[in-house]
This record gives sequence, structure tokens and C-alpha cells, in this order.
Amino acid sequence: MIKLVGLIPLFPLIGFLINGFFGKKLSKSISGAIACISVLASFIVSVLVFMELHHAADKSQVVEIFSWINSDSLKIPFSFLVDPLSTWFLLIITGIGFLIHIYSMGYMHEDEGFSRFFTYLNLFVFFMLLLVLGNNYLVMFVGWEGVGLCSYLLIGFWFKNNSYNKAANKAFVMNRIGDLGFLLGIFLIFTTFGSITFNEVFGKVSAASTGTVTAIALLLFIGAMGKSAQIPLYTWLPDAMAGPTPVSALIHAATMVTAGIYMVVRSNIFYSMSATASEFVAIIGAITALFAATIGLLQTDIKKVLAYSTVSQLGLMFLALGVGAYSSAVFHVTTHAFFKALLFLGAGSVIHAMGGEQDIRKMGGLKKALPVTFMTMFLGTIAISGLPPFSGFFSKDEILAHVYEHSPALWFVGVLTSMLTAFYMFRMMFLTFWGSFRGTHEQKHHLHESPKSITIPLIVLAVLSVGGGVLGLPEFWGFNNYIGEHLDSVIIRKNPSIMPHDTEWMLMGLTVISAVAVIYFAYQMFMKNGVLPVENEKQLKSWQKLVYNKYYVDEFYDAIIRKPVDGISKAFHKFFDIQVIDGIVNGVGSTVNWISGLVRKVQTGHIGFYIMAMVLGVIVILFTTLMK
Amino acid sequence: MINGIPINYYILLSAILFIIGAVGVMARRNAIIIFMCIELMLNAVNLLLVAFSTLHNDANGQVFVFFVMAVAAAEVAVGLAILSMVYRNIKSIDIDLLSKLKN
Amino acid sequence: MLGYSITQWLFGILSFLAIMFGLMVVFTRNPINSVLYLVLTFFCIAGHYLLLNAQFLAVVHIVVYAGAIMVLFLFVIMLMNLNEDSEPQKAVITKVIAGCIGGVLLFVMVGSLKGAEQLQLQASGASQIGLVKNLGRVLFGEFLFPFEIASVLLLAAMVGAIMLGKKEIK
Amino acid sequence: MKGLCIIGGLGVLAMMAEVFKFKKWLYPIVLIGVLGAYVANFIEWTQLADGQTGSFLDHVFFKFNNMIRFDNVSLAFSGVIIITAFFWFIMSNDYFSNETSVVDHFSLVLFALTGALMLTAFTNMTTLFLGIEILSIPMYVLAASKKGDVKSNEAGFKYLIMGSLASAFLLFGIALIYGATGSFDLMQIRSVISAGNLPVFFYAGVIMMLVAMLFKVSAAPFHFWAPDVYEGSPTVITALMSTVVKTAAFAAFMRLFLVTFGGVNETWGMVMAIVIALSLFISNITAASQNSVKRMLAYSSISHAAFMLMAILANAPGLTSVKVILYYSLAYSIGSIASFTVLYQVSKKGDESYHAFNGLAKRNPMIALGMLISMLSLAGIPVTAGFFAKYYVFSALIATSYKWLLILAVLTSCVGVYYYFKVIIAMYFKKPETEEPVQFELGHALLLGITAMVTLVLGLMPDLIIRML
Amino acid sequence: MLTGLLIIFPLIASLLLFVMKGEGAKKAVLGFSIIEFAMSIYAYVTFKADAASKMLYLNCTWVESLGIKFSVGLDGISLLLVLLTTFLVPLIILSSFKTTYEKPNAFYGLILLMQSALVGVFTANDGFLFYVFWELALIPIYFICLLWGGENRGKITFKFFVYTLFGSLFMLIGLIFLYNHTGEVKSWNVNDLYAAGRSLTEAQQTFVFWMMFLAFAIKMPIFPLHTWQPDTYVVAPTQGTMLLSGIMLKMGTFGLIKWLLPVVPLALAKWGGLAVTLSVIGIIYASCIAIVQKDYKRLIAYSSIAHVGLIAAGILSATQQGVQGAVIQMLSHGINVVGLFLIADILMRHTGTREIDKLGGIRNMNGQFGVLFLIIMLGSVALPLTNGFVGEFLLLTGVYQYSHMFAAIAGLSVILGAVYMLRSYQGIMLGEKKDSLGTFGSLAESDKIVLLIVCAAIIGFGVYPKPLNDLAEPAVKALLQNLK
Repeated sequence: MIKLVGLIPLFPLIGFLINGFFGKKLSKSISGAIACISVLASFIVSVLVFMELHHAADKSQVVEIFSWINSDSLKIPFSFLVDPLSTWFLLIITGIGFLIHIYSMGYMHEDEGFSRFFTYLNLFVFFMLLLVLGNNYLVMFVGWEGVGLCSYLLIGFWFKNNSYNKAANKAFVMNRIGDLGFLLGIFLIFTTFGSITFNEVFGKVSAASTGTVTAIALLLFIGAMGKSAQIPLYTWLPDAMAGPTPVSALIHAATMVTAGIYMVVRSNIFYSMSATASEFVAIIGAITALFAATIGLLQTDIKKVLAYSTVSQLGLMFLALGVGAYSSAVFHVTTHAFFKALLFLGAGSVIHAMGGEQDIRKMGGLKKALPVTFMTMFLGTIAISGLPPFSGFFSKDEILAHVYEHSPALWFVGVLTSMLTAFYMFRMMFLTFWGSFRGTHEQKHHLHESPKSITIPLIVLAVLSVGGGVLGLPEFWGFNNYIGEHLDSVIIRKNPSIMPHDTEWMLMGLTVISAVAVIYFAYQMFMKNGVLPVENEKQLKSWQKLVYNKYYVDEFYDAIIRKPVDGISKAFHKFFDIQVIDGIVNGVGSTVNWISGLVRKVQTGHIGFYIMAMVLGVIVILFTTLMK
Repeated sequence: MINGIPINYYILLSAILFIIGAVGVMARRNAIIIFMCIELMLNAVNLLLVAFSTLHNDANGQVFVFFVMAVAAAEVAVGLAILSMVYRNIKSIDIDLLSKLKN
Repeated sequence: MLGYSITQWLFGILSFLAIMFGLMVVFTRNPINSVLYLVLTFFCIAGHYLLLNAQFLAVVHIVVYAGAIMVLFLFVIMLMNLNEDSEPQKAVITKVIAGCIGGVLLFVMVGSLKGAEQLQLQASGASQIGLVKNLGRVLFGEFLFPFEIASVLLLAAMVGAIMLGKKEIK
Repeated sequence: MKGLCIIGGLGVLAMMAEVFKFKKWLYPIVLIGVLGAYVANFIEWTQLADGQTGSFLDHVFFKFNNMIRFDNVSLAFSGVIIITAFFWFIMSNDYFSNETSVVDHFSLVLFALTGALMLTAFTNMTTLFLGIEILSIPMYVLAASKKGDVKSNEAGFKYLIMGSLASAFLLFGIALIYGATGSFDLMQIRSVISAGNLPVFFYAGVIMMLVAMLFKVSAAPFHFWAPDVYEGSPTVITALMSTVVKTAAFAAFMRLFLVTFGGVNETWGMVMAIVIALSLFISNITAASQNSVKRMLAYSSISHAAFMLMAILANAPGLTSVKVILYYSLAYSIGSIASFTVLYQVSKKGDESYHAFNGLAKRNPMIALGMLISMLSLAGIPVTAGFFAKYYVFSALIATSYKWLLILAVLTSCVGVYYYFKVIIAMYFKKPETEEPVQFELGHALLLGITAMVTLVLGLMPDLIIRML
Repeated sequence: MLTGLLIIFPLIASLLLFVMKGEGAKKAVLGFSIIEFAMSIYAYVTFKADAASKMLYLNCTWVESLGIKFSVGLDGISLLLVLLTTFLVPLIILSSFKTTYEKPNAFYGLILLMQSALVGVFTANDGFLFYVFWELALIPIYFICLLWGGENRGKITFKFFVYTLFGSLFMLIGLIFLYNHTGEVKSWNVNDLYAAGRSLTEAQQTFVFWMMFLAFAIKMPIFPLHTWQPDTYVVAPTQGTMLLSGIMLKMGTFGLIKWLLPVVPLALAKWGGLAVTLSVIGIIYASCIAIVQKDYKRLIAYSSIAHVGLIAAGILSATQQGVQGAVIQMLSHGINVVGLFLIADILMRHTGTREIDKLGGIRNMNGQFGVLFLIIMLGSVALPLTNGFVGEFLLLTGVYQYSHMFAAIAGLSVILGAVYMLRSYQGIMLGEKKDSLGTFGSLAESDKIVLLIVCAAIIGFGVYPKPLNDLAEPAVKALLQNLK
């Protein structure tokens, strides 16, 4: 089956092609079915591959599809790498992808772009699979940019709305900034090691100087920053919520945004060689985690809350990567994929029920109208808040333990982040599902639980969110950390934890207690006191205003990047190009004309002058040649 | 030294006459006088040729003078014909009036 | 006389006169006077020819220039009735410039004409080259072709002059 | 030599046409005569000894007491002159039929041609001088030949005065050289030069002759007469001046300065370079802002003269420079004749400006095409003859120390393209004032066809000419 | 033989066209161009079978006295460019079917004439022949622009003509200089010129380098010699613009590869940095300007400057990847830009304007067009699995080996390119339809076919560029051997 790994991306590609070419002629159900089946087929193959690899002796198998780019020493085949890391991600992508495809059948049913949506979605899955399957950095980059494209297409799915289009453009451009870093990283890898195939490169790393490795690691990390929405390239992600909700769930929560983590894990050898780069990754991750979490506190759009939460969680994962806890990061990717997809899908269900309304100030008391949604979302919220024994608890705890080992200060940031997370998540839950309904009558009239195609994925994901923790039970509890073992062959593992068990217990206890305390505080605030987010921005206090407006980062970027670039461009165009350069060119022409006008005057028409000129000419010539 | 006179003197003399002619061409507006000045220049050349002819004791120089004379005569004939035609048209032989063609 | 031979005296006087008359040609206002001065200059030049033992040439010179060409000039001047001092004059500045240019030209020429001393001097006095017989031999011998072709020149001049001179017949 | 005799005889014959009343037959007779002269010339060419690519002035076919000598080079240039003259006669057929003094015109042109042919073959200062005068005097008359037109008078007058002055300088130069070398014979002068030890005034003589010749080829700063005379003269006469006269002047120039004074070229090299630079600059720059196509062509002829002078300046080994000039003068003559033919036709109403060409492509596409090709050739665009002409000049000059001239030549060529293309733009782009087609008579159309073809054929196979010498 | 035929055939065809009348010419010219394409495919097959096949070479004397030969032949690079030319010309012709031109026979005749000259440029193995074809290519395009162009064309096309001629005259001087150094028996043969160039001193090489570089830089165009280009592109008729940007621009880059790189290695080592700097500045500069363009055609024009700047930088880096990338990118850019200009033309025909601000919401009216446009745009921003990516990646790799910094700066075009392309796509296609716009209608069959072929090529060569690489790689390798 491993030899047939090419089938995994092939199925979604076929789905894409069918829907792309014939989507309009097919009925909605057929079109959706094709998309779902193609992903399901991939999932099945993935599972088979996963199983086979699990038993195989060779944990890293290369499958070459065709020769792609050849240029002297630069040989880049289009080939896939099947190893524990890629298969793990294959499962997440195809699995969650399949659920979301199902969900979308219901969610997008009324949309006129139904088949187009599935076309894009299949294309996304295809590229995402390429990303994780690629055997070299360039194939990875293909997937990398490809998912960026799909993200662009899906954010701007409702292309009649120009603000959505702007968000899509923003996402694409910001990703491209990261991609440039990635690309430069690839170049550096190529010039240093003469190859960009993973195994070849990793085999030679030790020969390279630390400086080069740091440079490579940082350049690659720039790519990750873009894709995984880290400071300073995170602002596109909240805007990306313009896309349909399943997209937010699949792309902007579960899979694409974790590509950065995948890449760092894949290249972990560089990071483990370079302390500087690791430290940098950790700090960026920590800052992002905290920063995004604070913004999340005051958001009123249900999807925006989740978006910032995603950014924050991604920050947490990078923090893990920075401290060398690669498998913990993958673990958190996995659990995060479960509960964040769940939360987004739940939110989608709410929005669906509310007729498109996304503002939590207009919701409230939906618990009764949407029981399944409520239940599943509630489980997801608990999971993300890190309460045991939900999956989030295990993954987050594992990370925090490793962070503590590395630096207590960062650990404190992590804990703070998870407290904030618990707070705003419960804030969202309380405001949405409890209390009284604050929307219009019409909305209230239309409130209803979503169809099966929506609820079933919710339930599945809820189960996974709850039980996902078993994949990585803490070692000091005496369990085998499944993920850790699984990824053993691809990861430079830190030495097993040397912390005393009681310290670990204490840390775990602290985080749980703090989370519970925060939830209680939220409960007090929103349930007991019924505090509502203010309607009008003017009523906010100044610090709140700052946070509410996301620290004015967008405005800041606008002022220091977009406007100057536009200004410079205009100056280049209007002044430099037209006036200076073309001015010089045209100036040559007009100068010729001008001189011509002058020289013409010399031809006076007076013969006396001509004669004089001639005689003068004779004099000058005689003088210069003979009077030396 | 020709008959006791250095050749340089002849060269100088004809140069002076030549230049007088040239100055005349430059300084006068009357076309006829300009023609005359050109004749003067040609004569200066003739004188030089004869002087060199004697110096080299070679008849070619003097024969050449004949041709110069023939040409001078021809030029004068044509020149005066043109002049009279110009005069017929503009009733003047002032060369400064003939400056329609310019720039 | 004063250490100069008669030839030298004659050379000096003729040269002085030639230059003076030459200047008068240029500076006289009345064209008729110019013509006459030019004739005088030609006579001086003829004198030089005699000094240089070019007797035949001197005679031809008088006949062609003084006798034919200058008469033609006179005819034209009279035909056009330019017998006055009314000729418009060039601006003084032009004249000054012309004079200056002439001066500079003289300077340059004098400078460039030096070096004639190196020429090998021929025995002189007994020269027979200026005689008709000798000239005729050269002219109709070596210079036959130019002589013949000069006829074309004269023909062309004649045709041209006639063409320009005659009235347009419509 | 036979060619020269035939042309001269034709001139005399033409004079008699009035008296003997065969005026009507004169035009065909002259055409046949010119063709005959070409054939005679060609026969002489074929009778030349083998190994025609020998050094200059070898392979004498005819000579006359060291006065005139028809060698391979002179025969080649004679051929160019005669064939150009033949084209010219075709071009100016109706000019003659409109003219009252047709006989005089014919004889004058033929006499001028005689002079031009002399200039290709002289070996003596006497024949040089006579040749120049025989060429010039009829041209003075022809320039002034529109008797009632003040402009034409002015042109003739200016030409005459300036030409006489140049002759005076030429003569002074000849006299000085005679004084220094004791001879008028070019070969003898050359041997004296190679013996060395010349007085300074010899060099002055060379310079004066150079000035006179530069005047004849209208190089700056001795070019002032050219635009005025070209503009004032009747168009066909201008065509004659810019082709036959120029070719002849260059043939003479070449004999003097490549052969006779070749030994002292360090004297005149730098002078020539500066003159070329000045000519290139002034001509092209001034041409750029002209409104009259005729005047533009006058300036362009100065610029082409500068290019040909570059070939002389390069003084390339063997016959290279000569070949270049031969090729260049042929290419230029052909191009000029074609453009003057068109100009002559479209300016019949008196408008010689660019407007006269407006919309010519619509009014008569074939003629416009002919003009287009000649303009491209004059501008030096491949694969026309004009391109190879320029190419040869460049390649001759690049081996010398005057490379800076090339840069200037390129820059000014671009300006040149500007004014040639103004004509093209007018023909193809501007709206015509009237839609009525321009009628061209068969002779002119044929002429344009032939010139266009020759231009292209020479552009594709330059060896046809280059291999001749 | 075959190569000679590739040059001669369009020439004869164009002469035939000139005597044809009106509408018949349209079909005939398409037929001719397709036959030409088929012939070039045959050449490709022959080349694949035996690269040294006699069929591919023609070598006959032209001007014997100067050692000029009519010597043409195909190597990997020139074959690719010939294929590009013969591939694009039918598309260009097809794209004109919806536009009615006055005197179509002359119009198409000139296009074929141009094709003949272009094939000549790409195949010439003789320096002089190269120059002649180089100039010849200029004349038809000049007339295409002059006669069928837009507003103010007289001045603009003239500027274009003189500007490029100016450069090429300097190239002529450079070539003659090389020729004069080819030893006892002068020769214009490309290998002799290479040898001559390498025998020069550094100062002489520098002279030749700048003389030739000027010509190529103007043709491409490289900053700051580019100002003729946007105006000309805008004013030219669409087919003229396609020819200019799709093929003619490659003359400059091709010239760099074949006629400059191997000739003057010393000068390249010394002055290449400056040239690369100019190219890189041009990339950023043109990209920036493209961002603020209002006219879509002008935007593409500037984007073309940016692309070609990268190509030039890649070539001048003189690395295998750089040059090979340049070759590939030349093809990709040719194909993409034809598509983009056709889109500009379609916009103009369907809506009467190309101003981005006045357009909008077209995707609502014609989704198919929206998708085709999207694909071409993505090819142009070099998204992976489009043809643009392969070239751009190799180019940047090459430049990176030359200088890390330049690669980083040049890489900014990746971002800026996305900015202006997406912005313009959004402005034109997305959002709500503007009230001022009429109905868009459906695409004409001919347009649709061209766009589909272009899209197929974009994706096809993006996914599987091996055929191109197989041709380019050995040729570039052999060329770079010359540098050592």
C-alpha cells in the first residue's frame, strides 16, 4: 500500500477535477458526494498506509512519482516520503477533512456556489496532502503555496463582497511574505548541502556550521510564521474568518495553519542544532500565544474569538517547538485539530441557526434550541480550557511541563495564556448559550437544531476531543506516550523528563486550578452578573479600546508598510518614472530639437557669413595642424 | 632666389594678394566686387605658380596658368550671367538681399 | 642703388603697387574705380611675370584679364547702372571682423609658408621656358588632353551663359 | 575613356539639336547614348587584366601623358556615375519636356557628367582642376536655371561664389604643392612625398586642397552652401548634385588623399576626424527640425558625406576604403534618386514639406513602398544597401584609433532615423488632405521599382559590388 | 535545412498574404502558422532523435568577402525559443479573430514577417546574421504598432523604434569589434566570436560588454532603459503587444545568453554585478509601479519589466540554475503574458475599458472567464504547479548563489507580484458589478480556445516541465562550459 501512497492525494485531485469541470452540470448531492467520497477514499488509504508503516521495518520510505525539476546538481523529483510524521498528519487531514466535507454538505446546501466550494475544498485537501507527503522542501513548498491559494479562494468564496476579497488578498500576501522566507531557506539549504531532499539534507547537517543552520532555521521559521499566523504575520488569520465556517474549521484551525508546525517538526534537526533559533521560536510562540489570547478577551464575533484562540494555541505549539518538545507539539496539533474543528463547526451550526448572525451580543440562551450543538461545543470548550481528562488537558500539560523545564518564565506565560483561554472560551459559551436570547424575533422564530450532516461530525469530533488525550498520556503517570513513540524515528527527542514527579504533579495541579478559577470568575461575571459586552466602542475604557481594536496592529501595518509602499510606488510612477527617467529620455529628444533650433540659426542665409565661416575654418585647420 | 629675389618674397606677395582678395570677398556686399576679388585671388595664385615655375625652371607651371585663366574667364562669364539674371529679378546685386534660403 | 639690384627695386615697387591697388579694389566705393584699380593690379602682376621671365604669359595676362575679363566687368556694371557710390555697405563690425580674419589668415599663412629656403635653387636668368615656342611644345604635348578638354569647359560656360542670358521664349 | 568621350560627344551633339532640328529625338538619343557609355565603360572593364583586386592605380586601361588614367577604380566609379546618370535621366524626363531651353539643359548636364568622369580618372592636378570646374560650372548654371525664381537664382549665385572661392583655395594649394614638389603629376608628387624632407608650406598646400575638397563634398564647416543650394535648385538638379556630383567629388577626394597624400595622412587625419564629427553633428541635428523634405535631404547628404569621409579617414589597408566608398556612393545614389523621384512627383504643386507626403501610402501604395525602402536604406536599416554601406564604414573605422567617432556616428544615426521616419510616418500614418490617388507615370514607377530592387539586392548581396575591385 | 525552412516559410507565406484579399487572409494565416508550428514540432522530434542531425543546420555562404554566412542551427535553447515563437504565433493570430483590422492581409503578413525574423534571431549561428535578423524583427512590429495602434501612436512607436535601434547600433559596433579580433581569416561564426571575445583584454571586453549589453537591456527592457515599453505596450494593437512582450522581449534575454555570456567572461566578472544590480532594482521598481497602475494593460507591461528583470539577473548570475531558469521562465512568461494581454483585450472589447477602477464584478457575469483569468494570473504570480514557478524558482536559486542579498531583494517580487496581481484581479473580476458596466456576455470561441490553450500550457508545464528541462539543461551546461 505504501507504494500506492500517490493515491492519497490523487483522490481529492480527481474529485477536484470532476467538480471543477462538470460541477455546474452535476446535481448538488452528486457533486458533494464525489467530494466526500474522494476524501474518504484518501482517508481509507491513509489508514492502510499508516497501518502498514506501523508494522514495516523501514520507517522512512520514499515513493517517487515523476522527475520534476532537473538542473545540474539540483535534482528535484516529485516524490513522497512516507514516515510516521507524514502518516500521522495524513490521518488528521483526511480524517478531519472528511468530517468537514460531510458537514459542508449540510452547511453549504443553500449556497449557489455549492460545487465550487467542494472543488476548492478538494483542491485544498490535495495540496495539504502534498505538503505533508513531500519528500523534499520544494514539494512541501508546492503544497505550502497551494494551500495558501485554496485559503485565498475560500476566504474570498463569496467574491461579491469586497471586504471578503480584501481579507483573501491579505491572507495570500501575508503568506507570501512568509513563503519568501521559506524559499530563501530552501536556497540556503541547497547552497549549503547541495540538495533539498529531506533525508539527504538531514544526513549532512552536522557538517554545516551553526551559523548557517541558525540562518536556515530562522528563514524556515519565517515561512512558518506566515502560514501559522505568528507575530508579526498573524493578522490575516482573524480576517480569514470571512470564509465559510467549514473552511475556518478545516483550513484555519485544524490543518493548514498547523503546516508551520509540521514544517518545523520536519526540520527539527536544524532547530535542535541551533539554540538561538529555538529560543527565538519559543519566544515568538509565547508572545503570540499571550498576545492573541488577550485580544480574544473582548472579541464579540463568535468566529473571531475562535480565530484568536487559534492564533494563541498555535503560539503555544511554537512555544513547545522552541523548547524542543516536538512530539508534544504534534500532540497538541492533533488535539487542537479535534476541539478547534469542533468549536468552529459548532459555531457554524450556531451561525447557521441564527441565519448568518455571528455577533455573540445578539445571541444568548441557545442551549435549548441547539442541544446537540451546545453539548458538543461545551465539551470542546472544556477540552480547550485544559480541564482533565479532556484531550486538551493532556497535550497542553505536556507542553507546559517541557516549557517549565526549559524556562519557568515562559511557563508562566503559558499558564497565563491558558487561563485567558479558559476565560474567553467560557465567556463565549456563556454569552451564546446561556442567558436570554438577544436577537431579533425573526431569528428566534427560525432557531432550530442543524441537520444530521452537521451534527454527526460534531458528535464525532466531540468524542475525539474528549478522548483524544489517550494518544499521549503523560509518561510519569506510567503510560506510554503513544505519539512520542510513534514519532521517535523522525524526531530528535529531548532526554526523557528528568523533573521529579512531584514537580510535575504540582505544575499540573496549578494549571488545572488556575483554569477552574478563571472559569468560575467568568461564570460570576457573565452568568451571575450578566455582564454583556458593550454595544458601542465609545463606552470602552481606554485599555479595553486598545484590546478591542486588536492593539491597532492592522492600522500600524497599514501605516508602516502598505501606505509607504503605495506612496513610494506612486512616487516612482508619477515622479521618478514619468518625470525623471522618461523625462531624461524625452529630454534627449527635446534637447535634440532645441539644439537643432539653435544650430539652424547658424545657417543664416547670408553668403558673407558662409564665406567667413569657411575662411575661419581654413585658419583654424591651418593653425592647428601646422603651428605645433 | 630668382633674379636675386628670394622665393619667400613671392610666396608672401601672393599670399598677401590672396588675402586681400579674401578680405574683399568677406567685406563687400556688391556681388561684382566680390567677383573681382575672386579674380584677384586667382591672380595671386597665378603669380605664385609662375614664380615656382621659374624657380623650378619648369614650364608646366606657366601652362597651368593658362588653364587657370581659361577657367577664370569661364567662371566670370557664367557668374556675370547669373548676376545679370539676379539683377533682372531683384533689381539689385547686393548679396545680403539674397538670403531667402536659410535655416 | 642702396645695395639692391634693379630687379630687386622693380620687384619692390611692383609689389608695393600691386598690394596698394589690390587694397584699393577692396576699399573703393565706386565699382568702376574698383575695376580700374583691379586692372592696375593686373598690370603690376604682368610686370612681375616679366621679371620672372614669363614674357608670353605676361602678354596673355594683359590680353585676357585687362583686355577681356575686366571689360566684361565694366560692361555689366554699366549695364546695371551701378556707377555710383550708393552701394549699401556692410556694417562696420563685419568689416572689422573681415579685416581681423584677413590679418589672422595672413599670420597663419606666413607662419606656414616658411621653409621655402630649403628649396633647391635653380640657375636663373638664362631661362627660356617662358617663350612661346617652349610653352607651345609643352601645351600641345604633355598638356594636350587638358587643352582639349578645356574646350568642353568653355563650351559649357558659353552654353550656360547664353541659357541664363537669353529671354524666356514662351 | 570611351565613356567619357561618348558623354562629351553627346553633350556637343545635344547642343546642335536646336540647329539641326532633332529636338524631339534628343531624349531617346541621350538615354541610348548614356547606356552606350555605360556599355563602353563596361567593355573597358572586362578588358582589364585579370587579378583586378591589385593595389590602387594598377591595371591601367588607358592613360594620357600622366594626365588621365582609367584604371579599375576609375572605371568602377565611372560605372556608378553613368548608371546614376541614367536613372537621373529617367527621373527627369518630364522636367526636360517642360523646359523651353531643353537643349541647353541636356548639354549642360552632359558636360557636367564629362567633368564628373574626369574626376574619377585624373592623375594630374591640371585634370583635377579642370574636371572640378567642368563639373561645377554647368552645375552653377543648372542650379540657377529657374530663371524667374529668386530662390533658384540665389542658389546658383551662392553656389558660384562659394565654389569659386573653394577653387581659389584649391588652386593656392596646388600652387604650393607645385612649389614644393616641382610637379603637377600625382605619381611624382607621391614619390617626392615618400622621399620626405618637405617644406612646411607643402603641408599648407595639402590642407588647402583638403579644405577645397571638403567644400566640394560639403563637410562642415564648409557645408553652408549645400542646404541653401539644394533647396533653391530645381528638385531634379538637386538630385543630380546629391548623387553624381557627390560621387565624383568622392572619387577625386579618394585619389588625392588615399593615394597621393596617403603618405602624409598624419597631417590631415585629425583635421578630418574633427570635420567628420562636426558634420555628423550639425547635419543630423539640423535636419531633425526641418520642415522641407528637400532641405532635410540636403542635410542628410551632408551626413552621408561624413560617413564616406570616415572611410577615407580609416585609410584601411589595400583597397578596402575604396571599396567602401564605391559601395556607399552607389547605395546612397540609388537611395537618393529614388527619394528625389518621389519628392519631385509629390511636390509638383509646390509643397516640399513633409505634409506633401501625408497619406501617400493610401494614395499610392506602391510608390510609398518604394519611398519606404529608400528611406530605410538611407537610414541604414538592414537588409538594405544603406545598411551595408554603414556597416562597411563602421568596420573600417573600428580598426583605427578614431573609435570615438563611431559612438558619435551611432548617436547621430539615431537622430537620422528620426527625420527619415518622419517621412515614413507621414506616408503611413498621417491623414492625407485629399484622397485622390497620386498618378505616377510608368517611367517613374519603373525607376522606383528598379531602385528598390537594387537597394534590396545590394543589401542582400553586397559582394556584387565589393568583389568588383 | 529544416531550420532554414522554418525561417523561409513564414517569409514566403507573408509575401503570399500581401497579395491576398481581406477575410480569406485570416484563415490562410492561421493555416500557415499552424503548419509552421507543426514543422517546429517536427524539428523537436528530429532533435530528440539526434541532436546533431544535419537536418537542423543550414550553413551557406552569404557575403563571402566578409566571412558572413547564412548559418542557422538549433540547440536546446534556441529550439525552445523557436517552439515558443511558433506556438505563440497561431495563438496570437487566433486572438485577433474578433477584432476587425483594416487591411487584415497586411496585418497578418507583417506578423508572419516578424515570425520569420524572430526564428532567425533565435537560430542564427552567425553574428552578422543575428544582427540582421535582430533589426529585421523591428520593422514589422514598428509598422504593426504604427498602422494599427491606438491613440498617440506615431510618437510612441517612434520612440520605441529609435530607442531600440539606438541600442542595436551599439551592439553592431560591439560585434564588429569582436569580428575584427577573430584572427587572420575573419569570421562571423559564433564560436569564432566566442574565441575572439575571450582573447580580449579586460578593458576591451568591458567595451564589448557594455556595447552589447545596452542593446539587450533596451530590448528587454532593464531599468532604467525601460520607459519606451509601457507606452508602446499600451498603444500597440493587442497582437502587437503580444508579439512584443511574448516573443520579442526574449530576443534581449536570448541575446544575453547566447551572445554575451560566453563572449566576455572577464568583463562579466567585473561588471556583471552592476548589471545584476540594475536588473534587481528594476524588479522592485517595476513591481512597485505596477501596484499603482490604473490601466490593466499598463499594469501587465510593468509586471513584464519586473519579470524580465529577474530573468536578466538569473542569466547574469551565470549559474546553471539561473540560466536554465531564465530559459524556462522566458517560455513561461511568453505564454502567460499572451494570455494576460488577451484578457486585457477581451475586457476592452466587452466593456470598452481597461481601467481597473471602472471594472468590477465580471466574475458574476462570466464565471468561466473568471476561472481562466485566475489560472493565468496565478501562472503569472508563479504559484507552484504553474509554469511560472519552475522558472522563477530556478532563477532565484541561481541569483541566490550569486548573491544572497540580491536574491532576497528579487524575492520581494514574489510578494509585490501577488499584491498587484490580486488587487487587479479583485478590482476587475470580483465584487459587485458596477452600474456603469453593461452586460459582459460570453466569450468568443476563438478567445476561449486561446485562453484554454494558454491555461493548459500553464498547468501542463508547471506540473511536468521535464520536456523543457531536458532541452534546456544540457544546452545551458554546454554554454556555461564556455565560461570556464
